[in-house]
Amino acid sequence: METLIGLLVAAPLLGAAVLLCGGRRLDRTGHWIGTALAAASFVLGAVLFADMLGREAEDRTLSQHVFSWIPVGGFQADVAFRLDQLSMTFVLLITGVGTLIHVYSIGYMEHDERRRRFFGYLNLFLAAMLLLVLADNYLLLYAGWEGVGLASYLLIGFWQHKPSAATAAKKAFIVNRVGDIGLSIAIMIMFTTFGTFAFSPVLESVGETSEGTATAIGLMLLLAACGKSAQVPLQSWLGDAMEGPTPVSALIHAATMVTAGVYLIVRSGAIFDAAPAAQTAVVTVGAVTLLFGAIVGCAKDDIKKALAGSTMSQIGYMVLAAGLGPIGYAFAIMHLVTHGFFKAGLFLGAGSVMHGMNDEVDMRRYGGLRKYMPITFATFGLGYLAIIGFPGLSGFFSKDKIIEAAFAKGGTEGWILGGAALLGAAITAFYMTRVMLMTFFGEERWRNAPTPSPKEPSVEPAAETRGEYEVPHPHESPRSMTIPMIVLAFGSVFAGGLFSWGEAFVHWLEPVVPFEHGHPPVSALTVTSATVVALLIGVGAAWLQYGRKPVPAVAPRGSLLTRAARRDLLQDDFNHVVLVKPGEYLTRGLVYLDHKVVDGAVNGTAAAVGGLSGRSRRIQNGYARSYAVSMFGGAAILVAATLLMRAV
Amino acid sequence: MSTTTELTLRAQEMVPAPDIEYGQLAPVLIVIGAAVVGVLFEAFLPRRARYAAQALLAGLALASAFAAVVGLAATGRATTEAGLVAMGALAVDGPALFLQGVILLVSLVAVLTFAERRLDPRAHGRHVDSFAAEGAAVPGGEGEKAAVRAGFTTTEVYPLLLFAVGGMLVFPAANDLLTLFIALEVFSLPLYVLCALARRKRLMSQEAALKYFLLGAFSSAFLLFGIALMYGYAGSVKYAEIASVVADTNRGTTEALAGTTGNDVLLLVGGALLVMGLLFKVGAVPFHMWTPDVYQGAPTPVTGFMAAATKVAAFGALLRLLYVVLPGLTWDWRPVMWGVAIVSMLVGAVIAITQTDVKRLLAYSSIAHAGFILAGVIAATPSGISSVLFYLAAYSFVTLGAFAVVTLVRDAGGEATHLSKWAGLGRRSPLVAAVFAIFLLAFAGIPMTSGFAGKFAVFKAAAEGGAGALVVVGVIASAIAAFFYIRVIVLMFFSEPKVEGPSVAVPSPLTTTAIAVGVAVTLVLGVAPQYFLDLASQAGVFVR
Amino acid sequence: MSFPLLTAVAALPAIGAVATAAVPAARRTAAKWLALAVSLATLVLAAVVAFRFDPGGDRYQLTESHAWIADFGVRYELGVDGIGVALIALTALLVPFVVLAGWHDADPLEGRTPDRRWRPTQGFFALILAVEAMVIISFAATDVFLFYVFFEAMLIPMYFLIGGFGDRAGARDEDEAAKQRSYAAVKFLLYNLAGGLIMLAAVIGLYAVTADQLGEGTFSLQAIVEARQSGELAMAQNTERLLFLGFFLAFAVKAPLWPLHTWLPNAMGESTAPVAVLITAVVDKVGTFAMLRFCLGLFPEASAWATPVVLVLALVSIIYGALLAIGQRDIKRLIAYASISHFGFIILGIFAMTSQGQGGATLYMVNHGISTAALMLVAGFLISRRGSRLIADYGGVQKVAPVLAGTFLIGGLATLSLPGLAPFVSEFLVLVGTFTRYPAAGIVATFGIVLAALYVLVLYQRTMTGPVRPEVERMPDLRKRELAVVAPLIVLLVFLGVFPKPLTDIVNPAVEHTLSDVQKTDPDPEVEAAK
Amino acid sequence: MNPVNYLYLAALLFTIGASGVLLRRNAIVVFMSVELMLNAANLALVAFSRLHGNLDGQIIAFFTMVVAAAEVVVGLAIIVTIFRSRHSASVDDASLMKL
Repeated sequence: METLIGLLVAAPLLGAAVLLCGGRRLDRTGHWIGTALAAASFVLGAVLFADMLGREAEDRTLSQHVFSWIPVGGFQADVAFRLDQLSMTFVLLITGVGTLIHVYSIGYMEHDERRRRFFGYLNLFLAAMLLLVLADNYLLLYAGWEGVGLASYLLIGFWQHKPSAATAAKKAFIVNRVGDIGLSIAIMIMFTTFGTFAFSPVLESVGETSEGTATAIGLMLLLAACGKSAQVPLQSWLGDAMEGPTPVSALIHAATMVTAGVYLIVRSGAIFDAAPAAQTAVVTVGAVTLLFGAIVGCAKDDIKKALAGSTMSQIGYMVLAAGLGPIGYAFAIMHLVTHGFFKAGLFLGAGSVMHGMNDEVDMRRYGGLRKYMPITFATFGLGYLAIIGFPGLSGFFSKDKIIEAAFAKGGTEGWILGGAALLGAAITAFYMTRVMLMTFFGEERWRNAPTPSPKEPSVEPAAETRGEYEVPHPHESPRSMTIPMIVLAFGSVFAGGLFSWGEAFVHWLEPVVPFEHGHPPVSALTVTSATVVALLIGVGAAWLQYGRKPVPAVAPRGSLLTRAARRDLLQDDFNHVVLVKPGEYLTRGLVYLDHKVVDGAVNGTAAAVGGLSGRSRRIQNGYARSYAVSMFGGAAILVAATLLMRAV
Repeated sequence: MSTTTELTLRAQEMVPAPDIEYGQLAPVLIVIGAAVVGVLFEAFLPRRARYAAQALLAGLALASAFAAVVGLAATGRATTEAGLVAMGALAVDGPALFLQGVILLVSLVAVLTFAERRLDPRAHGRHVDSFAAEGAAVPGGEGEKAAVRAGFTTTEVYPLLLFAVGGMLVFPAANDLLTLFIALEVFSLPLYVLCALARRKRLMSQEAALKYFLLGAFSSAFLLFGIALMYGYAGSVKYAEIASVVADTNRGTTEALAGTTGNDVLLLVGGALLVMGLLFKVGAVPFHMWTPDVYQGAPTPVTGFMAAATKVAAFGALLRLLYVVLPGLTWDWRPVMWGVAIVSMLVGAVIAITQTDVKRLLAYSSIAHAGFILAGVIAATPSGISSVLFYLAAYSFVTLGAFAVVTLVRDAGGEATHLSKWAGLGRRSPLVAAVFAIFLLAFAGIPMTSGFAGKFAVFKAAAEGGAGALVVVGVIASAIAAFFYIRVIVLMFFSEPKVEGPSVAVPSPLTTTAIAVGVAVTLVLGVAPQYFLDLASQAGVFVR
Repeated sequence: MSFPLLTAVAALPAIGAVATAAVPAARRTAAKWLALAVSLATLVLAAVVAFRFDPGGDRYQLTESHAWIADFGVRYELGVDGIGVALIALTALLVPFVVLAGWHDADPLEGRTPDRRWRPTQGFFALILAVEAMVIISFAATDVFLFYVFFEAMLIPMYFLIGGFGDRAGARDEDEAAKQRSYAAVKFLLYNLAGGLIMLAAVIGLYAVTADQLGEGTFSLQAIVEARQSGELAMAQNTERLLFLGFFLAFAVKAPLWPLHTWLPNAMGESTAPVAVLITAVVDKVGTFAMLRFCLGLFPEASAWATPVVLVLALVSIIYGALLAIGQRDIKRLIAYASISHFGFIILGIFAMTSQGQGGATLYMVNHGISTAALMLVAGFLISRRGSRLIADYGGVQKVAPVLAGTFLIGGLATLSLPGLAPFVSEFLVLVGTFTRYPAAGIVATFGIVLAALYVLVLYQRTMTGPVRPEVERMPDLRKRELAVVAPLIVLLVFLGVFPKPLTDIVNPAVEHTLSDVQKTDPDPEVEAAK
Repeated sequence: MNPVNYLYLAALLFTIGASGVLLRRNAIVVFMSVELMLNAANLALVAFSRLHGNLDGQIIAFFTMVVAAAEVVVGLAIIVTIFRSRHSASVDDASLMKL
């Protein structure tokens, strides 16, 4: 059974290798190969899952040592896998959603001449992501961590001919690298402290080290998580990452990769438990991000960017939960899984809309689409209900538990966190309703040619602004696209209930993820009611603004906050002013310095010797008598020096 | 009858015939004898036959003298049987024989370049060599044209060369101050004349001769005055006796000695002036100023010979003087020599950077090299002696080879010595450029060349002798010097050839052989120097 | 007496060089094939060396020892430890690719009648082989003098390679290009020569010290190390430090370490891509190798004394090199500055004095060789197509030449140490090894990986992505010969990234020996974790 | 007899000779000054010879004279040639080669 774990990673990896090295001859079959291998991986996962269910709860961890990777002295890095309930959850999510999105992409990317490569990258992503969650030590996890980063880079920049896509891809990779510093340093501290960086020994002996060390590791891990999961302050890349094809946004930037940070924190729970300060940092990051993402989500007119803001915000919930300790870990993962379903579904829905709308992404150019795309509307709607936490649907169960746990944190902290989470729930309801209304309801704004925004002219005028506007013909997407959406919609509806049935999910995870019941200062029912109220307020507010009155096809100027939120709350401007510009000046300055000072010193020395030479050769003036003077003087000096030596 | 025999007998009693070890003096005698024969050739042989006869004579004489040196060394004269000959005037010991051997080989190769007659275009249907048709004729005047038309050649250069070689052979072996002085003059005077005999650029050649002569005479006056003071101090001109007086062993044996030896000023000033005379010949700063001008003006084969052989002879004499006569004064001369070595290395290297003429460049290079060799001299240890011997052997062949290559690069005005004309030589004549590059790299002291082995040897000796700082200065000077050697290589290989650039003359086997010997010695001494190092270290003991 | 394997590995390319140079002017292609064959044969011999080497055996194996210059205490002593084996293998491995990549670099320019005697093609390949021979000897030498000789001598063929066979991309103005080229060559030579001469002073000093204390001067590394350990040889503190500095300076120039680095961008920028690879991937490794073998082995105490300063310089190199790489406008100079950053890592690892640091540094030398070769050679192919080295002259190449772009990206990813590719293994080892002893240094160095991402991805973005520029529209994709150069390198990068164990197994014992030379052991972990 | 006086005289002559070399332009005069320096040395040699009571110094003096004669031969030859080509015996005029 253990050997299957390796195969789990190997199958998509093989797919990536074959597709990327295979060349043009695989253009016709490539997407099938890719999908088949993803599905194979899912089947393997399912087999392993069945096997795992067949064993005792305490006996469910499988491990496989494949080979010794980097053995140098005390540094022993192995390629070894560990499949326990936590990683199993991820394996199923990744391969399941992954396979669905492969299927979806067959239709979505049908007309792209580089579809084979796209599937290669997708397979590469699956392999890396599986490596990340299956690794039994931090270094191998790091390999997977960077591997998904690479896949993300390749996929965001898949349409490389678009400068914006290439820039977004680069930005994603680099911001992630900043986070990776954290993971590297965390591993280094672990190795220095424990002499190892495998999960079990580190997590088991973390209590023996000082709190300071644990805090340092925890903070570094948090930094890593911030990068990968787009948490403040490393969140800026996620919005831009929407430049990638929509299936990518669904799989990588919604369902799986971006949640890796949550996985990391939950996996390293023992470290955070030993470091309260780090935990505080985690919850702070989570709370800030959930609000940040939500606010950004409210202001975006680009459907994918609105969803990206939402993703950021929802992961904020997860991080918040993960920072709460044993009262939150399981819920973080639970929300992660349900979010995987509904957010993937939402993105696929968005992709479907775009597919039918000539790749238009501006929601102000949508409206009234429910008639034209019923399946998309239905699945998207279910996803919408799930994400806002409509009672009974997946999101309700998982999000409500997190809000409860936040209150259960206790003290002022608990109130602040709980309040933030509640506020977030309200805003979530607002912006998701806004998306829903703008896309599927209201007038059909796409029928008229757009008036170009006077304020922010786009860099490249699109076809429509050049006066050749072609009215789109919204239509439902092919079955290869709708089926995955339907499947995901099922997940969005039922997963939450299923997991919460007798706390099934919590108990499933309990052997690896410690669990405690939180005790909120008010009753659970109160919290739930408050959540529902918040939800209603949000929906209502959105309806007031976008449902009752027509949506302007051109964005109004908006309030200061709206304008800031449109610019991602000025995060890029901040980075630009604080990092990019000074960095440019520094680089330019250093280039100058290198040329003028470092190199200049060398060239200067050479020039000085040359100058000395040019001047001293003039002594050789061609007159024999002056040569004689030199000799005479030399003789005098020689004599004088000799005498002087004796005198001294 | 009876009176004559009686007279003879009495004369024999009164004037004891000196013991002359002709066998051990053979190398010198052969060379000087051949020189005299050469003069007779000039007098009696028809003009047409002179060139061949003189060249052959010189070659044979040098070869057999070298054989004699080898023979002497083989019979242990360099080591166990070393001793003084000719009433103590000359030493036959390791350093002397080693240096004589080097001088003879260098001269032999130099004769090849002297005899080269294919480089210049033919004049009136006859091959011509590098020397003026008639040295006394006014440059460009009627007399000269007539001489050229008549096919005159200055075959006197061969006897002159032989006389110079004779002097050089004696110079490092001289074991008293008189012999030293005479040897100096014997090899200097022919060189002055040789310098004046260039076929092309005669004004420069004559100027070189004038400068060399005046400054040479000036320096020998200093040397002579130094000899006088030294003699005044020690009451003798024999090295061994001076050394023992300096070392206090027989101070005050006579009243006069007691008077003079009390006055160290005589000794110190005399010693300084003596050393100065020798430093002039080796071209050390500040007595170096003649070198660039003379090297540039003299006919290139003469420059090559002079640069190589004079340096060997002069350093030989300097070594003997410092190690045999003045060991008691080591503490006095060492600091002074430190200074001379340092300024020689630095001045030579620095000024060379901006030179534009190949011959002047090599002249400054030779000044820097004099500094390097002085570093070995200063070591004042047996390994110092042997390292200097080795360096001299290595350096002289590189120099000779380099100047031989210079003779090949020509344009309408003769040798194209201006560096700008060497641009792109590597494209036109890769082989010649590569050979010259090897010589330059050897000068620069790049490993695998004799220059490196030599430099390593002297620096090692200096370091062991406690002159670590000198090594550091030497290294810095080497780095500076590397710059201009490299510059020439850049010019040859990486610059585009000029359209009107010079051409490389195809030499006869004579020059080819000379260059080939230079390359061979450079590489062999660079890669497998052990045999020669052994030779030098066996030879590194002076007889006293 | 066994077969002198090490001599053979070095002699083969040397003989090959002479033979290649002797090929007549008209038979250019024959010279190329000859050079390729010789380099491949050398690779085979190097592989034999690697297989004959027993990691569990003596420290130095396949030793040869012959009298050479007794007067200087010099012997012809060869022997390899794991580090030497790894680097000899790297050298032998890269040269065939260099030859293949430079196949047309020394062809006579079109439209110019080739001179009968001027044989640049023959010369080019002969010089490459000569460099290979000298580098291999340097890696195998256990006699300081022998090492020094080849350390210096290899400058000459390198010099001709840089100055004589410039990048044709800059040939818009032939005169200007030639001037730049010869400036670069002279700078390379003078810098290295100056370093080497300072080392010469130290080499002589070493002789003087050994002669003084052991009675007889020696340059044998093993003899000196043994004498030190037995207490027979006790250098005075100041002497040791001065000698160390003499050696270190030469190696730091070669490596190159900030602020002695400025020759590298010129040299790499002006030379052809294969020669640039030869410089940075092969020749420069001699510098870092020598730090490990000679600086630490001969002067352990001085090494410890200098460690803080060296570490700081290494860190400056890492960050400074990366920042300057970001600021470059010329592809090859960018790669050069990236290399400076990487050499900073190598030196950092060496002077961290931990088994991870030094093991990592050794792997780094190998991996950096392969990754830079991949990146630089592809960059060379790119440049040769467009005839410009300026990043700004490219754009959208990915669309027209996807394979070229893909391989370029992989080379770039290796340069930024992506896990799964070989450089990650070494870089992480260096970081960890440094961190365990010097946490602050480890953290600072870690920032290098962000900057690496920046310069690699910016380069990739500007050249390969975006709209297709009209100038690159007709750019052909990689040709078969070019693919044959790049593909094996990429395979190696992946293989060594996933399974570096064969290499670490060879290197580890050697690193342990080196650490015992400097009498250092790895710091113990604070908590003995439950295994 | 006080030999020191002769020595002073010799030194004086030597210095005068040297000054002549340094100060005079005419090659012949320069050369004569060199001869004066040689003779100064001769004087010192003879004086010391007398002092030490051996003949070495006097012998050297004879040799010096011969050498000086030889130098005259070579020197005058060179000077005359150069005079014929340049119509000037000034040392300073012969300065083609410099720097």
